[in-house]
Amino acid sequence: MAAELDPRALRADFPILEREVNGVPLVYLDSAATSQKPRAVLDAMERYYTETNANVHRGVYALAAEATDRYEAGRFSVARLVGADRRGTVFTKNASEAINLVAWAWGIRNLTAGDAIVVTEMEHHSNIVPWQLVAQITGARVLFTPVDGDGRLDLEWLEVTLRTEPVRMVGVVHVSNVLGTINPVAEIARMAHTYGAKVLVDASQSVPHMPVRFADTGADFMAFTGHKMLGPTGIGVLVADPATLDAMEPFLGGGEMISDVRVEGSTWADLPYKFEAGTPPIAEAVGLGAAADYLMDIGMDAVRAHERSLTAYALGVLSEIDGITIHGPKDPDVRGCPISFSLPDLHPHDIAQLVDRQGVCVRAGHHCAKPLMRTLGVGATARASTYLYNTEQDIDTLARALAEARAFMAA
Amino acid sequence: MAAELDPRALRADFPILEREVNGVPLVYLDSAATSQKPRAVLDAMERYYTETNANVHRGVYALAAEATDRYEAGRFSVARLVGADRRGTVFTKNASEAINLVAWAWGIRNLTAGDAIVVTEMEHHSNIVPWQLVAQITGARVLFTPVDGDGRLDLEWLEVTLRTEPVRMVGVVHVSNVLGTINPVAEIARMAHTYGAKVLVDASQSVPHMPVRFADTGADFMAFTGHKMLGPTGIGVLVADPATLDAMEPFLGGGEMISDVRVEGSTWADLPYKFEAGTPPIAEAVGLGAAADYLMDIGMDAVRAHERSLTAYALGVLSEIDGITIHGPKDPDVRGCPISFSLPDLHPHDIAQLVDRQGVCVRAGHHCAKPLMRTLGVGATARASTYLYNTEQDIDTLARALAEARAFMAA
Amino acid sequence: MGLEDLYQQIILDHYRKPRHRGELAAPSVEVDHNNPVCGDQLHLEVRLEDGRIAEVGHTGDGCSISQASASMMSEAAVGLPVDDAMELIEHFRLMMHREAEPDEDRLGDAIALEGVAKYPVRVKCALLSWMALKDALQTHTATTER
Amino acid sequence: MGLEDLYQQIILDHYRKPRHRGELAAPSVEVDHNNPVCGDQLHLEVRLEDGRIAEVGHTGDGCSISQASASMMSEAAVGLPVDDAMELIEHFRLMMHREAEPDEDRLGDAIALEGVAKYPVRVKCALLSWMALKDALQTHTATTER
Ligand SMILES: Cc1ncc(COP(=O)(O)O)c(C=O)c1O
Ligand SMILES: Cc1ncc(COP(=O)(O)O)c(C=O)c1O
Repeated sequence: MAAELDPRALRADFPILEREVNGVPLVYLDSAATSQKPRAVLDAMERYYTETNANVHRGVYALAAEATDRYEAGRFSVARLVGADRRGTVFTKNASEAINLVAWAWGIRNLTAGDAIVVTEMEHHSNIVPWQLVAQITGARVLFTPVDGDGRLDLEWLEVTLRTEPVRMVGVVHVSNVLGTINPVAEIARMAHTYGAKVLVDASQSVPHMPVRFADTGADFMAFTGHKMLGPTGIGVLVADPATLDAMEPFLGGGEMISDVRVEGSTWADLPYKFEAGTPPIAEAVGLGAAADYLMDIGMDAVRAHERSLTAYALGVLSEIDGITIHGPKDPDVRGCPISFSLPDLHPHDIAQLVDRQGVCVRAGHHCAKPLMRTLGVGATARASTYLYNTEQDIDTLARALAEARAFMAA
Repeated sequence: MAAELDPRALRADFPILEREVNGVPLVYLDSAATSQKPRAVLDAMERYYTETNANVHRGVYALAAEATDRYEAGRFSVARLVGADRRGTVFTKNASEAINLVAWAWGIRNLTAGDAIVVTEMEHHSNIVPWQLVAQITGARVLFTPVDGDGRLDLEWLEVTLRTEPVRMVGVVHVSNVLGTINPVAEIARMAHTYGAKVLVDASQSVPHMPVRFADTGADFMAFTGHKMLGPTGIGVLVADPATLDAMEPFLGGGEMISDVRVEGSTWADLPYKFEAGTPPIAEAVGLGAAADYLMDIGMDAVRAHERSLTAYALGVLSEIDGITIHGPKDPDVRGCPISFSLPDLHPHDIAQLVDRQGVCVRAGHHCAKPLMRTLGVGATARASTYLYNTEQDIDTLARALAEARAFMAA
Repeated sequence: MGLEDLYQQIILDHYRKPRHRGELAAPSVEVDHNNPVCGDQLHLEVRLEDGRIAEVGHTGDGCSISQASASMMSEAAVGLPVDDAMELIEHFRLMMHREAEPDEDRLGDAIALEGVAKYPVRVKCALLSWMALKDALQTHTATTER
Repeated sequence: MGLEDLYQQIILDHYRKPRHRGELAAPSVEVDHNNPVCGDQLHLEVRLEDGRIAEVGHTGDGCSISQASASMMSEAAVGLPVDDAMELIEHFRLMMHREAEPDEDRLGDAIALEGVAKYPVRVKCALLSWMALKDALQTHTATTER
């Protein structure tokens, strides 16, 4: 049984939360866009730069060996957080690059004209556009699994499509960054595998917030991003079975990823290096490792329990607002913490601008999910999203700020 | 006339240089692999994370606007350092990704079977392997400009090849990371353009060390990397004329780089965002901007003058070592600061290991330039490389450590 | 910087009671513009008569700034010769990028949008209807000249 | 951790005066291995007789560790039945990854390479000749069985 998490105690670890905005304390409710960073993460990077900064791998001198150790320790922590093999844990620059890696390295060589790639209407652009680009080059088609009125995927459509179309890849988001929906990725993976399609799970919004074991997702590939899980910008992760990666040609070429380079052609380094071209995000891996350690210390069960209860509270508070539409599932058991909503009399941009006056940070826009916006029939939504440092008081402040925004615009 | 640079004063800005290794002070002579970072860079990133961390672009609230401002200010500084248009200054994860961007986005769509891509025998793997990968897919061929005994490119070969082969792209390193050779990139660009080929200059070893104006290189594309120019890991730069980039399809797909995403297809954001998919290296751009500012404050003329004189000193001291072979040009006016050398009785690995005992960090290996190693007829070299924080005393320590290493192995 | 700059009473007034909202009976030209970043949508219709803007009608969805701006733009544009309107659009654009001193005589109520320039993400909202008008005028010129 | 661990006298001795260096008159099998990371190159020849390693010869270029290791490996291997040699190779590999207690009786002088395990970048240098021997023995078995 996971220990309970005390957000008030944890807040002390996050220097930025002491900051004021417009003369009032910061109420950060945009962690789905990017999370704040604890001291432990900032310090790990600072120590790296001031104690052992050197280029990794192949350096003989002590400094380089230390740098390599810390870099690989970062990988080890990240792999442990999601139960992955370290050889199958590849560092990229963000989740988007991780998905592009698969789309280009696997897609360019394996897709042919007429093949189908299935994504969903609730995907983030990062799991749509790479496939469109590769489809354009290979002649493959991108199909979109519909989303129903409760913000759930139409699995029947998916089953029919898998049965009747030459589907080679299914890309699906684990937790929607707009609707909060937790998708049944293991079930989807089972379906896809039955029909010989590969599966890529975009875990950008799940890995930071709940226990995720790569094996349990059933996916062939899993992508997530450092900056949303208490880590730095400039680093993302692709997880896959080493055998899957071994069977693939590399994506980016350069230093580090080769075994030998000859005028006639080159051979590749062992995993995971084959997919890490050039100087990797070294300090960032150290920082992300510290973030993974921090999360494991707290326990992902405790993180999820806290956020489930905070989401339940937020759904309760927000649903009492007159005329509000909350998009996505209403049951906190089947959703993560992003909560998107619309008000009839306030455009999302005005919401975000006006609550900012109370120090409240929420996001307004399409959240990089324009196809979903069209399905929802809106141009944009406002979105509040929490993390382990948020409290019920933050939700109350949001509700109060929304009421004031309304009054201001109506005055 | 540039003010002179005082390395002893500058050293105080670099916390790691106070460190000891094996009980002796650190003598860092591996800046060609990665540079150390001044306080100003570390502090800029720390401030970013503790004051304004938020995802950039499109955030309405004040924190997001501040984050965007600092990110774009970083771009502005970097663009100013090399005289580039900010719309043509694209942030990538490293120099390797910048080159891959061109190889994939431009190459996949513009190269056809039989086309030739010319690189040089002294290229870093990062300017070879991406072309080999894209050649493999498109049926193009990669040709290598030979390097002569003095470490200079055979421009006659290049001229003949341009005249007789369907060359579409010439990739050339500005300053060799092994030989130190400063290549006549403007002349090469003129030749290539005469025959309708595009030119990519790998400026990873020049931009950190000497004044480089993008327009003066004559190149269509220029790549360099943050961590070698006092900046953080996790960021690199591609510079090009905006018109050149406008004519290209994007490379990585995802958030930030779109204008609209529809089920039927997508349209792209304005430059430079079209080529920056996903959450960019935000803190890294802030850090790199601070590095560019730091370099501009000192003045790149002063940096070059210091390193030219230090290189002259080092060439003098090292050439007195019995039996040493120094690879590359001997004239400090036509070379940058990486100095590769071989000793008849000490393998490079043993050199690096043994001088480390004196706190001296030099690199041993192929320096990601295996084709060049074959041309030089060696398996590996030892390489000492300096930067603005190095002094003549550091060179003396290296010479002493080499003598002791020799004595140790001979004892 | 206070939000009152951004949300001046006059802006809120145009937002709540948009002028020239609706469709025209006989538009000379119509265009659809949207701001893909925030989802604002605008349908703009213009009737031209003797080289002047005789009527403007706008419909669509958007935030207070984009809606108010469309209303103010319509007020400022009606009655202007096409050339003057094009100049005014450029003047407004420069004001939004803080590259011109605003001229109240020409801008009318739209001068109140000056404060938006301090909020870069909102500048596109304010510009939407003005860029749509520019497009409409250019489209019309191009079609009639052909 | 002192460098003396890495550069023990016995290692330097094998480096300076490598045993079994050279080519064989009548090798049963020969292989070329190199360490692409550092450029070490090794040509290894083995003569087998009655299922035993009768003779070993090595030539090539490399750092002190890889050269000394080839010399020590040759000493340890000569005279061993193929199966025992394969076991010894695995034992050496485990020692280099700190997964086995070294057995001096079997390793001979090669036990001095234990200290290399502390220098991960150098482990490949030490392993080069042993992996070459493994490859040679396997190649020979595969060819003769066919
Ligand atoms: C000449 C040259 N080009 C390219 C690179 C690659 O830079 P990065 O590893 O940051 O991609 C390097 C450094 O390793 C280099 O020295
Ligand atoms: C669901 C989802 N997928 C992918 C991404 C892309 O992550 P990044 O921008 O770090 O590449 C995000 C965040 O923006 C996201 O929410």
